Amino acid sequence: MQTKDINEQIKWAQINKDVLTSLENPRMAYWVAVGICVAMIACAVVAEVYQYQMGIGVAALDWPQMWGLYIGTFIFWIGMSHSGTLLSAILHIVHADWRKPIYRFAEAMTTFSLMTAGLFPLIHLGRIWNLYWVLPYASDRGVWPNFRSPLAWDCFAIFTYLTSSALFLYIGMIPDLAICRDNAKGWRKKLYTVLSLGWAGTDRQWRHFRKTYLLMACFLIPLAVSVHSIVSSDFAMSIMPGWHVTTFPPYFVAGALYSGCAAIITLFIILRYFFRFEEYMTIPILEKTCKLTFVIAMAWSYLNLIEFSSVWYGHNEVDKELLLNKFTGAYSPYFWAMLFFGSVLPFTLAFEKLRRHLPTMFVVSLLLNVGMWLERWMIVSPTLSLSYEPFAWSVQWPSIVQWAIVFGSFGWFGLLFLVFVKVFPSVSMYEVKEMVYHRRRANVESKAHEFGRRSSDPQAATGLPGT
Amino acid sequence: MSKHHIIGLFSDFEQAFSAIAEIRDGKIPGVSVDDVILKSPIEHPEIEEVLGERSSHVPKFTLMGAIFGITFGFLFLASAEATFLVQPQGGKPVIPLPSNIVLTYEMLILFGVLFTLISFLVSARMFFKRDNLYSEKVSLDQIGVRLAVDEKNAQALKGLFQQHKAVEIREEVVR
Amino acid sequence: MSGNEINRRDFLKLMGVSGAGAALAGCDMPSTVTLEEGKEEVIPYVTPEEYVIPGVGVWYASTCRQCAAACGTHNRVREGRVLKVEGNPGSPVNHGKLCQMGQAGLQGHYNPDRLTQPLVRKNGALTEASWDEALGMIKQHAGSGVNGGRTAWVTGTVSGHQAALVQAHLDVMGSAAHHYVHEVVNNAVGQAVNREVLGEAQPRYLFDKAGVILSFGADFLGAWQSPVHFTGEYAKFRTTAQRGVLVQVEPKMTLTGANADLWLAVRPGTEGVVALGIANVLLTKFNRDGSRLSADVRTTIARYDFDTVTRLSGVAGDRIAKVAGWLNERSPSLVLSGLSAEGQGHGYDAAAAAMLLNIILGNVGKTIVSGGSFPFTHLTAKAGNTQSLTAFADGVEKGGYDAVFFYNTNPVFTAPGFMALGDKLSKVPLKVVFTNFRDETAMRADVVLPIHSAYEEWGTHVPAYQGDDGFIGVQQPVMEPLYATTRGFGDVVLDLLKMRAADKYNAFPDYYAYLRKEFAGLPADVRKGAGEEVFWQQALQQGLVPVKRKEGGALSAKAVAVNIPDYSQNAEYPYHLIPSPRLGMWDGRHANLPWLQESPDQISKVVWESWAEIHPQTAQKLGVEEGDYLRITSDQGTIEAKVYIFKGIHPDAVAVPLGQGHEEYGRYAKGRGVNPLKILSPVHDGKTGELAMFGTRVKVAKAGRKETLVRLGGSEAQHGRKLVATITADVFRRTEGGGKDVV
Amino acid sequence: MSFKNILGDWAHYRRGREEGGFHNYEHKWGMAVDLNKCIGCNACSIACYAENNLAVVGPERFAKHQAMHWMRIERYWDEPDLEGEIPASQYQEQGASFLPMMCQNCMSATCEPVCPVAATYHTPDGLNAQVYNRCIGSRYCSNNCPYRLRYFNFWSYYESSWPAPLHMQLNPDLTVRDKGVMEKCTFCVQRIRVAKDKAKMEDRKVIDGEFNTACQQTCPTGAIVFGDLMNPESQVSKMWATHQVELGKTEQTKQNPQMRGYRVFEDLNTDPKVLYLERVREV
Repeated sequence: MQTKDINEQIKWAQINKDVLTSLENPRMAYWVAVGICVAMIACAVVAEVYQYQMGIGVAALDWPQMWGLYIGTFIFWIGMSHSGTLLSAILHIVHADWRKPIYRFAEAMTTFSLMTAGLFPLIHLGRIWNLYWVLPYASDRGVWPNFRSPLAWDCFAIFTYLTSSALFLYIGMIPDLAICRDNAKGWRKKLYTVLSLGWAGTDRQWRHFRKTYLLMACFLIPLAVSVHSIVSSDFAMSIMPGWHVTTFPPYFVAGALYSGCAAIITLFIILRYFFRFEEYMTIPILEKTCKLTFVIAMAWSYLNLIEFSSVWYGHNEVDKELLLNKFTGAYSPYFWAMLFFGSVLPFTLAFEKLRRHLPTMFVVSLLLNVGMWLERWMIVSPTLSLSYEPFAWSVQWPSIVQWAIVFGSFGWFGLLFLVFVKVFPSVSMYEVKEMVYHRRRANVESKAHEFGRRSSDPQAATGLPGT
Repeated sequence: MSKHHIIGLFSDFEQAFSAIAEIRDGKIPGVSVDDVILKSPIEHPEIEEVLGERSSHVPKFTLMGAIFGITFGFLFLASAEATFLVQPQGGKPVIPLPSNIVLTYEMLILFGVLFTLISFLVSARMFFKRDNLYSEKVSLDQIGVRLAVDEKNAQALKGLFQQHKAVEIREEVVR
Repeated sequence: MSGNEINRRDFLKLMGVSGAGAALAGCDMPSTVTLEEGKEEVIPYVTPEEYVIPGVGVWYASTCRQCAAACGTHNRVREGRVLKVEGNPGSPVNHGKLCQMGQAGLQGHYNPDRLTQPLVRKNGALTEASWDEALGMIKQHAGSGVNGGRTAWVTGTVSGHQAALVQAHLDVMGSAAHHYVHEVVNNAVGQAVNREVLGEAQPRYLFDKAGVILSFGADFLGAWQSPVHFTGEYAKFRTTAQRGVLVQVEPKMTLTGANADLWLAVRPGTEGVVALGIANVLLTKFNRDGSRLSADVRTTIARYDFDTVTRLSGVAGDRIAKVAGWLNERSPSLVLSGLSAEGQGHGYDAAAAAMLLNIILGNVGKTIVSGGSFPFTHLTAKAGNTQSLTAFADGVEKGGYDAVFFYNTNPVFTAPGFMALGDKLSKVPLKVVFTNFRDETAMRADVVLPIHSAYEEWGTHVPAYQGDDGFIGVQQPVMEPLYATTRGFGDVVLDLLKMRAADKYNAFPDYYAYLRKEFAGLPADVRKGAGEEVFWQQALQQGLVPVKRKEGGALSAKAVAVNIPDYSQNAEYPYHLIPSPRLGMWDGRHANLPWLQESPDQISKVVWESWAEIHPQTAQKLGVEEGDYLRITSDQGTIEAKVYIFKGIHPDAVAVPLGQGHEEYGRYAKGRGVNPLKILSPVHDGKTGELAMFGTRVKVAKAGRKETLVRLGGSEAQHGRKLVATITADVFRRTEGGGKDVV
Repeated sequence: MSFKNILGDWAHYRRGREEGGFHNYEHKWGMAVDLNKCIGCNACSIACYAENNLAVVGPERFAKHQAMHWMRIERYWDEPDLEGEIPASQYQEQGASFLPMMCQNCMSATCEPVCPVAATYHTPDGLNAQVYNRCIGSRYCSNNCPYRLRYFNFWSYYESSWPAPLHMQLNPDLTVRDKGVMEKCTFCVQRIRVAKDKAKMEDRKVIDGEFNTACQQTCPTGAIVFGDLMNPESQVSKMWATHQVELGKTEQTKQNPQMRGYRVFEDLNTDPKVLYLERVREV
């Protein structure tokens, strides 16, 4: 049974080779996947054009159910994006080096899910063609966005987050791009030459690189937290029962990390399987991710309980009513499903046997995300359907148009990701090298300690794997 | 008077370090350890041991960026709100601090990140053309030690490199 | 003299043309009007009229034609279009207020389905024709040959000079007696009782004097006689120092019932029983003076003790006692009877029973006073009912008519199914319909004459229930006719008259001239000494001519014998069908007005369709829930409607509102819902012979289909929120006693 | 953004901070609805359709709750338990509870701060204005309105709702809203506008009762009263005074708690400007 995160004896050249081959000549399965994604996007595009022509009515949104799946899915994708930040930034700062083989695609996920999330506020607008009015540009009429509105905050936050995480991803990739450059031919050569910004691996570059990467990581963590807090304030800032909840920011952040980690597990398994990354995306690393996910799942469940109990012991009858309705009313199947997927299912992650069984983990991770998606929907819709004004109560289910667009968003995300894994190394080569290097060094030192030898003793330090 | 640019590629870090160590001890006249340019496939802090402390200005820029973000952010929002005469109605202040703090915070991070990036690109000498002595091996698994010496010292340096089991030595003469 | 008038008319003409353009410019629809398309003239004024400022509305007084109540209106005209109708504060009927029907009248005027060309039947099919052709056709049939009572007019409630002209036409056709006035929503039986008991068909009710109003199915806030007027009276009644108490006794909750302090559900047809029960309590428990009642009446009353009443009507004894108590202590009171009580085989007796209470409680003369008599009898409203339609149908059956003229009514739709009026009409060689729309009757006519809408033509109206003072309501064209090819009703009738009595009527070029002459002919005390022109202008400005009513003497109060048959179960048809009229659709005449279609029913909040109201118990028994289709079968036929379940109806009753189920009548009405009138059984009131609208027994069953009932509103309970808070009347009397805030 | 403006508004800003808000209103248009008189007949609602160019959406869309009635009459079946009440029965013995609901034009409206483009804001008239041209249809305002009194144009209605010549009835004083725009009761702002202009031309204040809203005008029982709450002489402020209800409170302190006045959801601190007078029932 594999216990080490990674095999230190692996040759560096091997690392380069393995990863670089993952960029080349895509197999049939890849093109099929691309095809599927494009088809899904097509559905969404058709639906959106139709909605644009006819008006929001085609989405079967109504009075008072004004937001529905669009905003729910928006939160879902925003949440998804937090995983990358967690894995690369937080774990980087705490020197958890097992992140190294897997953080790259996690960061890519961050960027792409943000690019997906950003679409939904646009799609759900009644007059999308006036979208730019939300941007703070100086107009000669002296009209500005309403900076009091959480929606305006959203657009600041998302813009910042998208920029920063994209840069973070890119900066971290430069040395690998240099490797690609040195091994690529044709258009790829040109592309990588430009992208690697003339990286030569000099000590100066490495020095500044280290600082920059660290600083960015430091920025990204509070940013990620603030972004989802702001998204949560779309609801927490309102006065609606079930929305006006103080615990929403942490609740949202927890949920975000949760769905993000689950998504990482999914992609982890997919990549490991298709790109034969067994050497790098090893079971122990998966286990660590699973444990992390489990912890977050528990935190999320806890915050759920907090919310329920604060409603229960609070004095707002309307809130209580709404909560009871979630438990028993029209939405209850989905609500219970959410609780099951979110709080019960993660216990599979607690068992080593299951954790190490990839198919199980694959299914589980998918279901966890289904649960998290339901959570977002259960935050948005019940409050809209049943709030203060009983005469306005109505439960309306989303129309095919809404579903199509939500469905398509997964295609869009998938397509971006597929393109990414074929153009950019989805495993960070230089960091895996570091990992290998440092781990072996550590071993050597411990050995040396045993034999009371100098660590730099040629015999002890048996050169580099390359030779 | 021509300069000889010499790079030695080592497959063993220890060797490379000891070579540098000897340079530092002045085995080669006319060059100091500060002239040494090390090229390596991975980033490793141990290098400080032999190369000696080399500072980075990136954090300063970051700080500047953050401060700029805060000031610009708040002023921008405040002035925008002050000129947006619709907003004060409904018994609300012209410039609402809570929401501005939230937005300023985002601005802080945005500009912090941007400044950091710029300072990195500048101080890490990115966009520079790689010299002819650059070897793909460096991005793979070898470590390069590069020095520019006078003609008379070139041989000594090569000797040093060989003595330390350099895998390959390249030389370029600049007139 | 008329120069001024002509001036006004052609300014209307100018504006009428320009109005369209301005309108479209106004409502930002560039897609539908552009100069390139040249659809409309967008330049507003060729030569601006004095006193007309673009963008500023001009108000013209007129009279509402949406129901027989003849409310006074002020019509806002801007750039030649009438935009908004509001009540005329000077009108004794509505005091400046309007109901939703009055507000929605405009949509009849601007309706996309307006009939614009005369139609004549050529080899079976109605085809567009010119006016000359149409009138020619009438001339050849009804012009000369016809005589001796072979002509008939079937109209809705018609009054004023139109009534006079119609009568004149009948006279010249020698068919004086053949004017049949048909109204589904009528008060015929009640008036018969009034005539018998009080000696006056239409007394005045003084709501504000009453401490209690006990209403047996009289929906005076909704579909009764004069909705807006009685609603205003109700407001007074509720805000007086004593703050009146309203008790409603009926099988299905009407709008009035929904506002009652105590709403009592009775088994359909047993309102009279409850009345007698209350009378019994009053006489025995409270020793009210029954001396004015004949012995046999008192014995009848004595039969109705609590148990009997409860057994028959299903109304609990304590409720009877409570109501009796209120009536006793809050004297004087007012007891009314309405459709659901009177529309029975023994409707007359039920109404009489209600009237007994008025006598016992001594309300006659206090809250029920003489309405006086209107001096100009030829202008008074001819009260409509269904009985007259029956008579007409019989006449047609016997082939008694060569020519029939329909105006302001749609009997083919409103006639009960068993009458088969539509088919019978085929026996009439010439059927002329004056209408604005292709309604059911028009589609069976031989000649259809498109008349002006209510906002385009002249007219005068005298409401049946006049409120505080008598008056002649003036109706004037407030805008240029939308279509050059429609004509005023009066103008056409004058033409008809000229066919027969040219010498007499050639003097009048048009109806306007006729009216001018008639007004000039009004006695000086009405004109208050004003000169002809001045008086006319005053009339136009005020929208009415005040007319002193001749004081009627004190009302008699002779109790009539009441004989209410015991309630009998019907094994085959256990339920009662209640074809409930409602404010809005009324009898169905407003089904083509989208606003009213979309305006939720006050009780069930359903829109755009028919529904069947049943009690939760019934629903349980039938195993249906909201939205399930209910199959309702009488001996005359079957209808199906979605179920609405609420506690405002007696378990033995199933109520289907009137108004829907049109087969013609334009895009908004056609093919929507069902018409309960079509399955009414031929039950008639024993005494008056009026159709017993509520006397039909039906059997109901779950049809199996189910759709969402299109209804406004989610939860129908307040869930503890303070949305509508309620306090007791005692508190109200203490705090505000006497309506400080009366508007 | 001129620097002058910033300095200029700084004074406002300071003042706002000191007085806890921006206060120099010209009017505060408000309403009072007497539920003792309201019979739920819908006349006000239709008057509103006629005055404000409201779209008729048709049964299918009505079923999807997409109707545009700015003035809706709510009808509740639950009966209050008043002391000394006769034992409950299987019937709806106390009738229905009708509640005319129009935009409450809250003084601290929850819809205003959440609009990302400030398409809804508070006018110096104390009105809660909706700027159709500015609206981008994020629908946040509706979601944050506890009364659910904002209606969204889910479709383009003008072809379907006003087939010629019905469009000739449209009131030129205000627009027809296109798809993607939020709309709501405006207290007939076009009438207010006219009245104010007239007053200005005649160099006087607006007289109470010189104009009225469409719903108030037509209400057959006169249950609706509209006017300026800043004018102590106006009928509406008198009613507010009589029933001891004041603006700016989340809980009214009445000398006589039996006075009927109350505001719906006033405990949410929306500070609505519509006063309701409790329904009255004999027991």
